[in-house]
Amino acid sequence: MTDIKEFGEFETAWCPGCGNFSILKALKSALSACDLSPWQVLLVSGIGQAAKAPHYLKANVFNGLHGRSLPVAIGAKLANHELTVIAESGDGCMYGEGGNHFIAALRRNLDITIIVHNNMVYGLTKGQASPTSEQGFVTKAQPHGSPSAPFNPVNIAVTMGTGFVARGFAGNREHLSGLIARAIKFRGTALVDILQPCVSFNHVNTFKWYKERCYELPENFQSENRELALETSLEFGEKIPLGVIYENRKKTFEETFAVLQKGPLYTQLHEKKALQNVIDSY
Amino acid sequence: MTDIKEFGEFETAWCPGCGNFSILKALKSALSACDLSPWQVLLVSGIGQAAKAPHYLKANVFNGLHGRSLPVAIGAKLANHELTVIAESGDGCMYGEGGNHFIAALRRNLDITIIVHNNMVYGLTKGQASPTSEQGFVTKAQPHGSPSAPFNPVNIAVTMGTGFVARGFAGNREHLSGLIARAIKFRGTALVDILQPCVSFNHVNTFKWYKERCYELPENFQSENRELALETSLEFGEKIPLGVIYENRKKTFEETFAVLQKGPLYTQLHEKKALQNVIDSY
Amino acid sequence: MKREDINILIGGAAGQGLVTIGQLLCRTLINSGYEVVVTQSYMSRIRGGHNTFTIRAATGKIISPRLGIDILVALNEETFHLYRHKLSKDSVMIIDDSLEYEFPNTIAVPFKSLSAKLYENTVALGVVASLFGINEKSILPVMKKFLGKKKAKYLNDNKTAFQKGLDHGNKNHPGNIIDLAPVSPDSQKMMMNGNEAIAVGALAGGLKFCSFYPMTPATSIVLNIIKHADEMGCVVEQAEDEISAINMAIGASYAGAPSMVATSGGGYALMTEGISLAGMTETPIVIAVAMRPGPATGLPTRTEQGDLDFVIHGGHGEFPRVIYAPGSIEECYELTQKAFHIAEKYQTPAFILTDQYLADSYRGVTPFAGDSADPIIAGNRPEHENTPYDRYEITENGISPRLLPGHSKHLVVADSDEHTGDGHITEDLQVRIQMVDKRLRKLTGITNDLLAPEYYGDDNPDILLLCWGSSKGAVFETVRLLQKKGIKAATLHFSQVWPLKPDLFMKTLVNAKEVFCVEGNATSQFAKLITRETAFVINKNILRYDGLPFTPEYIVEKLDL
Amino acid sequence: MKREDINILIGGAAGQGLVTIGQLLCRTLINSGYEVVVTQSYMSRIRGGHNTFTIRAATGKIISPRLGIDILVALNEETFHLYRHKLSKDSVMIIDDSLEYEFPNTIAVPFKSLSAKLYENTVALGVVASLFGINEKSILPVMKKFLGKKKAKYLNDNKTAFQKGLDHGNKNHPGNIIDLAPVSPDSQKMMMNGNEAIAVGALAGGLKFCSFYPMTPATSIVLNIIKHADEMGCVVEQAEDEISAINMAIGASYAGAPSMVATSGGGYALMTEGISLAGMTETPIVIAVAMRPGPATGLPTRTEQGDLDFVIHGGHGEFPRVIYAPGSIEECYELTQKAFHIAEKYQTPAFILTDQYLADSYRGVTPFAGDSADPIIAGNRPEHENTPYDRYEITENGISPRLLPGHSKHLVVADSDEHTGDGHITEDLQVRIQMVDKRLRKLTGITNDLLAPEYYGDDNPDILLLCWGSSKGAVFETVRLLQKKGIKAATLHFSQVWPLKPDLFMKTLVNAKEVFCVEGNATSQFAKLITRETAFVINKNILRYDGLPFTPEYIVEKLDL
Ligand SMILES: Cc1ncc(C[n+]2csc(CCOP(=O)(O)OP(=O)(O)O)c2C)c(N)n1
Ligand SMILES: Cc1ncc(C[n+]2csc(CCOP(=O)(O)OP(=O)(O)O)c2C)c(N)n1
Ligand code: SF4
Ligand code: SF4
Ligand SMILES: [Mg+2]
Ligand SMILES: [Mg+2]
Repeated sequence: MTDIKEFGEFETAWCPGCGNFSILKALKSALSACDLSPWQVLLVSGIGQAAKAPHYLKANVFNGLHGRSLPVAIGAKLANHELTVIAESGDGCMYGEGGNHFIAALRRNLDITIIVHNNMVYGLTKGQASPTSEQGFVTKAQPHGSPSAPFNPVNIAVTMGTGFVARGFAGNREHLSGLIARAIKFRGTALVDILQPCVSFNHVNTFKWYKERCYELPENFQSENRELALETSLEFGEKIPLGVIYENRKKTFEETFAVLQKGPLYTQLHEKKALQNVIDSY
Repeated sequence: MTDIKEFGEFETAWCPGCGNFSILKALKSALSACDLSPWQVLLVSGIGQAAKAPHYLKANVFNGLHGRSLPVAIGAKLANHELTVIAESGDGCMYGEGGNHFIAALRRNLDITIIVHNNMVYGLTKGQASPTSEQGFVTKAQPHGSPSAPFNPVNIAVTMGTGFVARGFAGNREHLSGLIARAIKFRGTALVDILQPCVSFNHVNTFKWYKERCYELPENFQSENRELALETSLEFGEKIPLGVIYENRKKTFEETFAVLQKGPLYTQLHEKKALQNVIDSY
Repeated sequence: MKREDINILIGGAAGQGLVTIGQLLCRTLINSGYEVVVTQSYMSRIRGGHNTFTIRAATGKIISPRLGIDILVALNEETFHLYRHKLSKDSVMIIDDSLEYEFPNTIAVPFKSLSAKLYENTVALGVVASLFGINEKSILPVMKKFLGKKKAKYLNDNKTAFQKGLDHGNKNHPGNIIDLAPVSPDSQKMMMNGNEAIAVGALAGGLKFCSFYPMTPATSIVLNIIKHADEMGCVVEQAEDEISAINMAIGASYAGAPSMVATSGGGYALMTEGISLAGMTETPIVIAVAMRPGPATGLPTRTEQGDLDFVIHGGHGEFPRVIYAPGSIEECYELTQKAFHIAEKYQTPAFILTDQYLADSYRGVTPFAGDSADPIIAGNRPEHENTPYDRYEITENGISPRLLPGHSKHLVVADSDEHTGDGHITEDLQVRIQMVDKRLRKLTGITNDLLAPEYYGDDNPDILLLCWGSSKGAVFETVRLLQKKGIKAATLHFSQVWPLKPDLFMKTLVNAKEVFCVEGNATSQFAKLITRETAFVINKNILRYDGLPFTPEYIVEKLDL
Repeated sequence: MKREDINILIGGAAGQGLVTIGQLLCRTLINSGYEVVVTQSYMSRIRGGHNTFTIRAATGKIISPRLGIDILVALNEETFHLYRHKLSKDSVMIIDDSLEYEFPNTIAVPFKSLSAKLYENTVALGVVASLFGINEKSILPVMKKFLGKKKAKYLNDNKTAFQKGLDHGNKNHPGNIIDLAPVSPDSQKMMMNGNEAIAVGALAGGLKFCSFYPMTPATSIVLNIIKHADEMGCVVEQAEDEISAINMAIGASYAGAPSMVATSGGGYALMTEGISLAGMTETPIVIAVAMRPGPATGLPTRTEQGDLDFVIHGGHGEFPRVIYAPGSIEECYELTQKAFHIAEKYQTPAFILTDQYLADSYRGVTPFAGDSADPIIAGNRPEHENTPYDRYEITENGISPRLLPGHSKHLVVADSDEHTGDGHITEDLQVRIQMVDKRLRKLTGITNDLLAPEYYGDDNPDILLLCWGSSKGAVFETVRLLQKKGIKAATLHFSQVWPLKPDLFMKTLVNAKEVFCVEGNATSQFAKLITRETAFVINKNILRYDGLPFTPEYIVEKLDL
């Protein structure tokens, strides 16, 4: 276990009372619980309030474009699979603009962790509906309520047979930290969707709203049971389950790439003889 | 029932023996069965072999960009919901480049029909793996086999509670035609994923391969039963079910937009008084 | 001494309500008959940080922000520290009474004791009001308009807070030093910023469909359309990404709804493939691009004119486009309206190129005449067409008859591939040449229809300042400043930046002794564009790329005369 | 009469195997010591339609395709109808014996009786071979190389078919009329097309990661990398779309793998936001753009040079980039390699701008020296950096020390927002200015490192032909044609089209009597770029935009001398 202080303390640009603070804390303690030091970790984010998180702890950071954290994370992981790679962003970033990458990432099963601060709203752009907003959620951009059915990322991830699928709640920080630690340790793509109150723009799905609904799955929840996981992943209403909902260890993408067995790509300068062979094959 | 001859006969740019021919025929007879005339129909496609289909029958046509048939179809439907709008394209176009639009379209539930010629390969670009290619599928671009788990569109669509979800097979043309007709008549977003042999680039999932596995769901299959639908949608291997797997009639997107109750948008020129009111509100 | 031109800077953290009181004050000043120009500067966050809302108010015509602070309203301590040294001896400072200050003209306000935290901003407003002799009577209707939709208690509490501030201000007035000279009240004027004017211009042009993905500083265009969508018969849809937004809009336009998208640089980047599609399928479409400093995410809430080259050249392949760059609120309205007409007439993309500064800059504006605005009618009349109908008939002016699908029995076929007259895919290379030529022939008409740049200032000037888009105001006022110094000066402002027609301005360039180009980027994009189109070289560039708009003072300093 | 330069056009439907026999013939001709230039023209379909594979073979140096058909190989009837009237009296036509013809030099081949349908192409190859005295001995090793990986039966059946064709040809030889003059055999040469050379150049440059989404005519770059990926220690990943491709490559490059993407116009459009990200985060990245005619899907399998402007200006905001436009197979190799070095040195995007014609144009090429190619080493040495390490340290040349994440205890922070030296997000507007300046200062070094355009021809020419990229060969040969006509002619070819350094070529422009710009687009993009950068006006443009490459004959005709 590394000292959590290694990850530092920084001023943030978040609103007081925002759920992001405890997610950040939970992430730091998860990293320390995983015995990781800042230099071993790469945090990749997109753009949004959640996406600023990597600036608020010590680590290698790539804070890229809105919606594009996953491709960057995947490229980096393939280039150097010794890095602990975490893609972290908001619901709009991951499931909206980045929806296609999300689906594709789950299909790939690289050993990366996906952390989504899911506040069911676009925070940074001041409160439009996000893919996870409830149907009928009223905003300035959706005065008649969000017209589309919400996207249930946990359900989709389980359906697609993702390696590791968990739901956390910013209000249950210790529990959340445990989930993140397990996700990081899991070998394969791990999703942690985190319910996060946004005090500025989501006055429906508030801390209280979540608190009343969320319950922690029991320790002995059979997360390898796909049917149970599917059923549990659909539960989102009066009751909202928290915990590791699904685990499915299978070969990772990296494990199938022979080239990667030889170490990070930057260590593998090609031999000139190999190049000459290539040239001579034409 | 309109005369199928109204939809004409055209030369195609497809390979002899391709599954696209019978899909085209099935679509024409479905349109005629729905009593539609060419001018009432708008076919929107992307780019690929499948996406050429709209050029081979008479209809209004918008053959747009690779991956972008759905947004165009949605825009057109919102502008003129009196049109019968069908988005038609290949698996790469719809589920690959267009994956984000596919997911978003299912969430929206407009009254459009999505027809996917699913040959489990990129045809027009000469045989790379597509999102529906089986894991391990060997191509020139994937010499060690496609590394990702395949995307099961029928399963995802049912999971997301899509209005109408069906699977057809190019080899069962009459049956397929019936599915397309039902999809067109269905009020809400309807997906028809069609298994299509590609004689040039898919030598694994051949006509014979499909024929051996596909079976038609019984007439009395309870397509309103979501659990049954979920289970059935997961079946894709030794046995592959064909038919309407799920039906879920709910309010369409158009039905919730008050403005659209007044007819197609081009008929609704604004009143100058309304404009002046807007101006005066500043 | 009565002043004729004052600058009021309200500073504080996001969430302190500085925009609210800025708007209230601004509207009240407009009602009183003053000219105003607002500059908003804010950080990319929802709470905290440091934002400003600056109102320049004057008795005569002003069209630009300027340097200097006459009244500083510090809603928090940071604002006090940031600006206390920027005050002149005649300035007034309004701060919390817990702060230590040496500045004489200070109104120290016991915010905490006067009001709850939520209403401190309104207390401050009351204090400012006291300086102008604005009283409850003039502010009340404004408060009602802006806050009336909220709970009644909120409005009442605000009234009380305002009164407390007013009283405190009146009691602690530091003298008559900042009084604005009186003008005759004119409550007819609208208070409108650039993005609101684009929204209303779009509606006036006949907008029926708008798809978008939120992106600062373009989002407020769409929010303003949404506000009026029901009454104006408009459909607005939030898309899953910008690619979807542009393709939806193209689909809607194809099917007969005059359509628009609004975005900023990064979103525009994602739309470029779609813009090429509109070019190929000859689908009318209006694209508003509100610029902010790049590359990538850059400074997402600040201003810049850095995407000109990209907007001119974005999209693969070659096709005509039209780009307007409004320089005022009125131009935002008029040019957006015009963009719809031009897009429809030439069946090609038309752009409104604006930026964060203009987007957020409130001004007092004479109300537009709603009935002189004709909405476009999409498409041609089907009964005039032969069967089979050729969507892409080769014509002399390059414009083919555009019918709407489902409007008649004619089939309307559009294709992103090269196509024959009937819209169907072709690989006939002779047809290819004809179609390229046809599409590009539209440029002749477009060039005939283009807007001449606006000239202002002395004939045969010693200094000619070229500018485009939002920097118009600052440059026009610079000319006045220079003239006051006895320098023969003029400006040429381009509110259409593409295409260019050298005939319309070559003489002007040649007649000036020295030509400068003033633009908000680091690589002199417009100056180079002028060279590209005319071979006239402009080496003297006045550039700004720190995220803030031009002011006359900034330009004069850089001119280094 | 022995010929020194002949043009062989093989035409047929997609799926008839014309590329296969084209490659076999081409390789055999190269082995025999001839120079070859291949032009491939094909439709956007897998079977049917009409495609051609044209081999120009010569005894001396050639670098361009040319007009005219000396040998027509018609694999189907359509080819016969399309080209029978384009033959000259000395041409030879090889057709099916069921067709009616009047042309004297015809070899009518009873394809159906000689072979199964699958091998008709090889029969045709045998017939062609007979014309050059190519025998089984010279073709067999070539067949093995190209077809050896397929089933043994397939190779054997091909051999038989070849022999049948050869025999038939020998028996029905129309005379000695098309014989190529003999040259000394040289089997050392590679047969390589532009895309293969880009792939090998990338590997030579140190490529370690390539992500892509298939798009003609760029896909074959990636397929060639994949072919060698295992032996070269490369990871290649097909992305879900082009946006993912560019962002993956940026992620990989950030983490230390020299990275590349390859696409065409539409895919490039989708990548422009990512390119801006690379500019902002100063991540080295190589982007190959293989052009085809637009807008939108256009003519997806043909050639054009229509995306120059878009590639120069694509991406929002301002940042340096480098664009190479190779004019030969050798340049494809060398410049791609160089692109990796320049991208790494200046930590910014570098482009290879090619097109379908060059992509598919096989030539005989002297093998590259693998050991003179040094792969780049990504990033700086961590031990030289202080703690805390500043990824974006302000430096005089604009280049900051680039470390790799996880390579040392130094933390590497990259941000798409404007950032301070340590890489973290900032809204400090003074830092903004410093960072813009720092990024743009890299242009000084880039300009010093740039490639001078290549001059060929007479001094002080009457006619100077400017060109860039793939049209090099046609323009160089045009100069020779003009010189033969007694005209003083020269050309200036730009293999780097951005940035430009006028010092390197202004004299040349000024010294020519008349300057023409030859380019494959409709709007004279390069000519206008020259004006933009130099104020030198080029009004005489020789353009082509029908999807086909330039030939010397086309240029001479348009020169209209
Ligand atoms: C291409 C692009 N489109 C749009 C934006 C504007 N944008 C910034 S953040 C954001 C939404 C953020 O929502 P979410 O990801 O849920 O994060 P949150 O702020 O709620 O934490 C948007 C739309 C952008 N930066 N880039
Ligand atoms: C933006 C963009 N990327 C890539 C392409 C190239 N492309 C054309 S068709 C195609 C794949 C087609 O596969 P699919 O949709 O499955 O259709 P099929 O040909 O198999 O019917 C691709 C990648 C393109 N036209 N545009
Ligand atoms: S806007 Fe919402 S999500 Fe963003 S920091 Fe504020 S409370 Fe948190
Ligand atoms: S490539 Fe495949 S999908 Fe395309 S036309 Fe040929 S057989 Fe059909
Ligand atoms: Mg969010
Ligand atoms: Mg396919």
